[in-house]
Amino acid sequence: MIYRETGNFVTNYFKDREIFPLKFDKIIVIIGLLFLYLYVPTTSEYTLSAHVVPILAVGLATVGLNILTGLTGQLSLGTAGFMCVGAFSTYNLMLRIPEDFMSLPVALLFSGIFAGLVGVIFGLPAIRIKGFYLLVSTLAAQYFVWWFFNSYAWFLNYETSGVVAIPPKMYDYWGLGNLLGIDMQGYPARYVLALTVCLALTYFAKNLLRSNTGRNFMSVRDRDIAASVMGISVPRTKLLAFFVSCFYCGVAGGLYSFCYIGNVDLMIYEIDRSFTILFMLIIGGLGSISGSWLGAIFVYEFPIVFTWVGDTIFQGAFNTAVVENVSNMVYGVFIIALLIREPGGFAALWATTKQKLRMWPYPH
Amino acid sequence: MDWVYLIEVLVGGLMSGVMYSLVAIGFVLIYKSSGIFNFAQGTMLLFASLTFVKMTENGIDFWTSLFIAAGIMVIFGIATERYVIRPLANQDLLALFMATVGLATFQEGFSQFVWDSDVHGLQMSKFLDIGLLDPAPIFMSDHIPWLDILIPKFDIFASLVAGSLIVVLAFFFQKTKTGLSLRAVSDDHMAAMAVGIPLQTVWAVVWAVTGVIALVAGLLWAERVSVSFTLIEAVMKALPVILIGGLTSIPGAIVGGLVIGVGEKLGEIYLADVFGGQGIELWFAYFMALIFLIFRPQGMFGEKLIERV
Amino acid sequence: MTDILKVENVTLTFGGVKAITDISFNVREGEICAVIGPNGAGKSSMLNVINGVYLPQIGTVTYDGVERRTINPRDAAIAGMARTFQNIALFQGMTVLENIMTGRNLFMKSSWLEQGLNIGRARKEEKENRLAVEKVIKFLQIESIRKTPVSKLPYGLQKRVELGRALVAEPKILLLDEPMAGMNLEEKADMSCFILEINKEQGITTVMIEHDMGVVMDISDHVVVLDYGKKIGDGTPSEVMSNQDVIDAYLGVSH
Amino acid sequence: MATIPGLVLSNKQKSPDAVALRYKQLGIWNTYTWNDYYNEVSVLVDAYNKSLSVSKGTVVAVYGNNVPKLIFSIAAVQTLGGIVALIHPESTEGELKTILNNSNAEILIAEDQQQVDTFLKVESECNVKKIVYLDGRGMATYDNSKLNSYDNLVSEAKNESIDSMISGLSDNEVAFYLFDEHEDKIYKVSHEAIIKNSTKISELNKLSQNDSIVSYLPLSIPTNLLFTYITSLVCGMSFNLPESNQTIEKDLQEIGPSILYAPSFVYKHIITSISYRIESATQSNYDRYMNHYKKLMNIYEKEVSGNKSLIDSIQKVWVMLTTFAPAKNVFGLTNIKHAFVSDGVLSKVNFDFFHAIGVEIQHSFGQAISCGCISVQPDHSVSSENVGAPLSGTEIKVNENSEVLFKTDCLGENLSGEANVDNGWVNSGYVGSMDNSGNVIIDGRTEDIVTLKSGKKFSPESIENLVSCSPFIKSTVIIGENQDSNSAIVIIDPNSVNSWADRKNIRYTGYAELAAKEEVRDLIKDHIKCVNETLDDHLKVKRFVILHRTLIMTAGEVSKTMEVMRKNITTNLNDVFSAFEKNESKFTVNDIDQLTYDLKVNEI
Repeated sequence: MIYRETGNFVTNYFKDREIFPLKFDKIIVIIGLLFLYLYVPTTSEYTLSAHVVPILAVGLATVGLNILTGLTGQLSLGTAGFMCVGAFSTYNLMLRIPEDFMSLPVALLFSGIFAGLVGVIFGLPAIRIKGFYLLVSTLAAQYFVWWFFNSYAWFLNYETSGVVAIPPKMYDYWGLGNLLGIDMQGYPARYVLALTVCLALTYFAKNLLRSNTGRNFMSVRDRDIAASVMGISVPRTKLLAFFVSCFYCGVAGGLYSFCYIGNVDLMIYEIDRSFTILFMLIIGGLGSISGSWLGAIFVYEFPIVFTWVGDTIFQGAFNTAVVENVSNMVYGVFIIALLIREPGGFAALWATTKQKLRMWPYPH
Repeated sequence: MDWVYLIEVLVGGLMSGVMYSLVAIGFVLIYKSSGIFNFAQGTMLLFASLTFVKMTENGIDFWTSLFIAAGIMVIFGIATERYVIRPLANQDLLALFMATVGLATFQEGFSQFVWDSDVHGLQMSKFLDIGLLDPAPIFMSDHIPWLDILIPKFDIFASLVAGSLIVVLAFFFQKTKTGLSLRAVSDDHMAAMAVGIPLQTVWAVVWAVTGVIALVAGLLWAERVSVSFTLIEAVMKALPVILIGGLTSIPGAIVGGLVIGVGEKLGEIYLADVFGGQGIELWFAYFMALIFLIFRPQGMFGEKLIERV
Repeated sequence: MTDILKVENVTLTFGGVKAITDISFNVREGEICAVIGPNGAGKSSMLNVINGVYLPQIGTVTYDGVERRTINPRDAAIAGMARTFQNIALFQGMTVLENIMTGRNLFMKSSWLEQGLNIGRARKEEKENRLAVEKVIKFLQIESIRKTPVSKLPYGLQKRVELGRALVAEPKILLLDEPMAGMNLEEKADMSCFILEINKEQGITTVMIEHDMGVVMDISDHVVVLDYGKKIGDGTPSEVMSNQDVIDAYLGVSH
Repeated sequence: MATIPGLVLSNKQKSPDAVALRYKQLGIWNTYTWNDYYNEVSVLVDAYNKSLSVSKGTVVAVYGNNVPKLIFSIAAVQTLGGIVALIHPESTEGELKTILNNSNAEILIAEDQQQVDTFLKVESECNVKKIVYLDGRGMATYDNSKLNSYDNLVSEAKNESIDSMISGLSDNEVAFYLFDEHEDKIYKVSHEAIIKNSTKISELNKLSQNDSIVSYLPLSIPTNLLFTYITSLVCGMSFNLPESNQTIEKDLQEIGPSILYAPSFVYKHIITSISYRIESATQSNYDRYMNHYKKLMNIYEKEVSGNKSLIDSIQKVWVMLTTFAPAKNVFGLTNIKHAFVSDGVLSKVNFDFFHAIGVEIQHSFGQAISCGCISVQPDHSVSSENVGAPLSGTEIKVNENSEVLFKTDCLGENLSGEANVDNGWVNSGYVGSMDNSGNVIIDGRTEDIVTLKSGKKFSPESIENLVSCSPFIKSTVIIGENQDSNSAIVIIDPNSVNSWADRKNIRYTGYAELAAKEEVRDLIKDHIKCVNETLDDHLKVKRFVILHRTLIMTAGEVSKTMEVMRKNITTNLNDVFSAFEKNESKFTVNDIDQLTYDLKVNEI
């Protein structure tokens, strides 16, 4: 209804490849960016710490899983493991390399690369093993990584409690704190860092998706024999998908520890988290970057909203166990219902709505 | 080397392998008949045993509880086929897998929502008066005189149950009409439909049977580890088992279970030091499966795929 | 004219079942060679051996002067072989444009980092290869569906898109597995025209499996007849049609 | 006054970087500025001069769809003083031969293989010495010394200034030979005449350089030539060419032109398209749409009669915003300021609908001899019947036989020299009348007039128009000559009837079967009954047949602008006519495809 495509024509192939081809979309994007950068940091610390930052972290991991599972068709249950690698790498890079050479954004980048390399190692079997059989490799990654960091206390700086708090100085990178006169450990600063990283990596993923690499990923997913007949190296493509995907998970792990909870804790990278992220992916829609974000928002926010409803309407009738169980039931129902009605998840629902709006009032 | 100790370890491994196999059989049944990788197997265990335990806790006697729990699992299996699997019949296998992940999540929430999230103990010796299940702490190993080794009595009981379950299943598939239809379906869906086998009925039966197997497996697992959320992890343990076994083969599930069970135990004893830490059984099974699959991607008894193009 | 492809004494078995038995034939550069034969004659297997999808137990394939027993499908593609499949093997999750773009993947030299950042070489390549793809789209007259997901297309158009995906790779030799199967008369006529034009105007050698004898007789320069995995005829269309073995095979004389 | 190449030159001098031409090819809109346009033409001038020796008076036949190469060729040939004979790309061999021979064309510029093949069939009977083809696809093996590739010609040519050649042209030289398929005659049209005619239209409607127009019909249609090609040159506006016939709808939407020109059948097609799209909507959506449609038409009626209330205005804004503005967007009509209609008029319902949603439909009337236009409706016209008032410099009157005569300062000339001009007054070949405000009403062609047994005369086209206004009917042929009452051959529209049938769960396999369905017959019957209520007794349609196929352009059954060509239909479907004469209720047609079809006559 609001979409006005008349008069929107492309005169070269660059324009035809734009992510937001319509003027209307571009305006919305600019308004959205202004909102995210100027308004959101001024909201309460609670909003940032309980809603926005954690969604950014898990959403990024969902995008990562999407690259591997949604785009390349390689099923993975090791997401939390790769996040764990990212979180521990970031911490250790910050801890062990002199401040002059290391800063949080750089550490995040390198821990992404570490996680990516670990991903490649566990992705190697994918060259020979196909389909569900590959689950065993990603599960091995999940359990091995967890066990590894649990067994070697060096990585936690010999902290016996299994949790290590992140020292405030680690947040102060590039002297920005003094320069801008802000508290870099405060949530607004953490949020801006997380947001910038997420936007940059989302843009990167979107670019990959519409380039040769993305098409190679999808061709391996859709028909690997045809892909190899087209000259695509299937093993290389799969390993690249593992690397990129795990890079994202690694960075997401770093963000989760540093920007959200403020400590490095092994317990949050158990297999449940891999599943939560898988739910986000399925509900959001496989193969769609924006879907991953929608899925992350839904899965993360549902229990919070449900608790809130319980607190305000039913005078706190729902204890945590009820919230958790109901949430699980709702996720399950959503996953099944979406798979039956709209296998593309929220992203497909959104795309259909958009298409309907474009063709409105006609059905096609 | 202490041979007796080794044999004890091996036997112990075999016994826990049996436990894995019990979970794996349910997996294989469903995979074989419909190609669905049923991730909800673990939550079915939880749901079945929780249902049973809650009934016995409320004073219903053992056999009635067992019967009702089995009935509930059958209904649940049929409902799953009708409302989850059938509407997704033409989707690809990944989507079906995802659906079972959804089913698992739902079931996990549902069973704990309907019953509760507490940890329940289950002592079958309270109900069953079999010599093998003395009221004495059953994990205390018993001396088997002629071999001169110690084996927990419960493990023997579990093996017997598993063995009889397999015999019953074998009979079911070899002799009954439904069983035969199921074998036909697993060979070729299209051909089975063409000769008039009602695919959906067969699937419903399979899901119902799987539900009952889940009950049996659930009770035995619960006896060992208690009835709680941790039962779901049984499915994680069963994964390498069925993958080594080869997804489509019941003998594969059993052999795979034994291999993993024994391998894990041996690994824990002989390799833990190499890795400088305890608890390598957390991941050792997966590595075993992984290395195995690299050499034989279709698993031990799985069918080799010739991709037609 | 030289032989671009030489198949020599190829035997292929699947677990004891012989799909192809001792087959030899040559394909000359620039010709349209049709491989015909009843169902199960081993035609598709033959094509799969040529571009390395199946590995024959015995025999060699000499392509472009290089003799080898096995080849990896990817190396075959790099060496200039492109093909279509009997049961359309398009990438169902992608649009027509994206599908055909995958055919250009060997021309994309930029790294994934450049592509992810959408800078320099990656942007340029995307543009240049898009142009090549658009030319093929125009050639196959599928402009109106370029942004349609292939899964929504009717069968005949999917076949056309698949041909486009093979063609855009600028192959030296094109292997077509039943390009006209399941098409109506009009679609067949279009497809025949496309194949002829590809062959005559772009000079691409074409090996084609086809059932429709009318089409085969019309457009091919050379026909190889297979039956039960063995070669029973080889020659020009008219020679093959007068061959008694071929007539028997087609009229179903019992073996 | 200017010449056509002169317009190119002056546009280039005035605004060299403004967009002259856009052509969608290979997925993107390729843009030519006036500067590019001029350069293309000057290279071609050199090429055509050297290789084809086109010179003053050379007749060059241009045979094809609108593609830039063809557009540039027109200006290039005329720069050299040549005359361009335009030929429709779907022309049959016979028509091609007639035009080539009568115009004495020496050179043929053909678009692609299809046109070259058609020509080669009649080659031996024509005097064409050289052929230029624009797209060489599929012709690699052709061995004919007359054939030249456009690209080869151009690659050997130089880009030299053609300013002096252009200024040396005289504007009263012949620019085009236009073919009138109704009369089967060719008319000579000078630069001056056609440019002057176009200037009148653009001045009347205040068209400017900022407007844009999409041209998707061949320029051989005289009205199309005038309204799109010449007018874009006169105003310096952008002239947009779609990618292919299958992508017109999408391309139209992408460009979003401000001027639309089309023969009436195109508008009818849009209506049909709207109808079949909405037919496949969900019930609630369908009802809401229909409800809005009724409201809109209601408000429009009040608007016309001048008693629109404030509530109506608010309601209209709402209805437009939620339904019809998006609908216009879907069809690319959002930016339309003027929508010119030629070759027939829209029925009242459709005319009103377009006006109600803000698409200013303006009927026009013109032929090859009158350079495409003698009258056009002004903006905000409310009558669907007339075709507007005479343009300036034009007079129109109706003689005692109801025939429309006109006098214009932009007149073409019959190539064969036969004059049907009497004291400046030209017979248009149409019957009609003038209304009180001086607007012309066209009833139909003179030779089509039907005389019933009762002796009453009428023009069948007006009834055909009424019957065809249903979105389910593609066209209608009224038969009544020497009979008691009128009968109709109805051709259903496959698209809209298909989706209607899907909605009603009617099963069928093809067009012929669908056309024979009882339900479809009832649908048509109900519609004709409605139409009958508005007709005088003697004009009522009493019987009808639903034809088993659509009318075929290449068999000459419809004109290039989809008007019914009665003469050829009478020959091709003779069986239908005789069935009506003999009062049969069932009969068999031996059709031109050598097959037979059983049809039923339905009484009303």
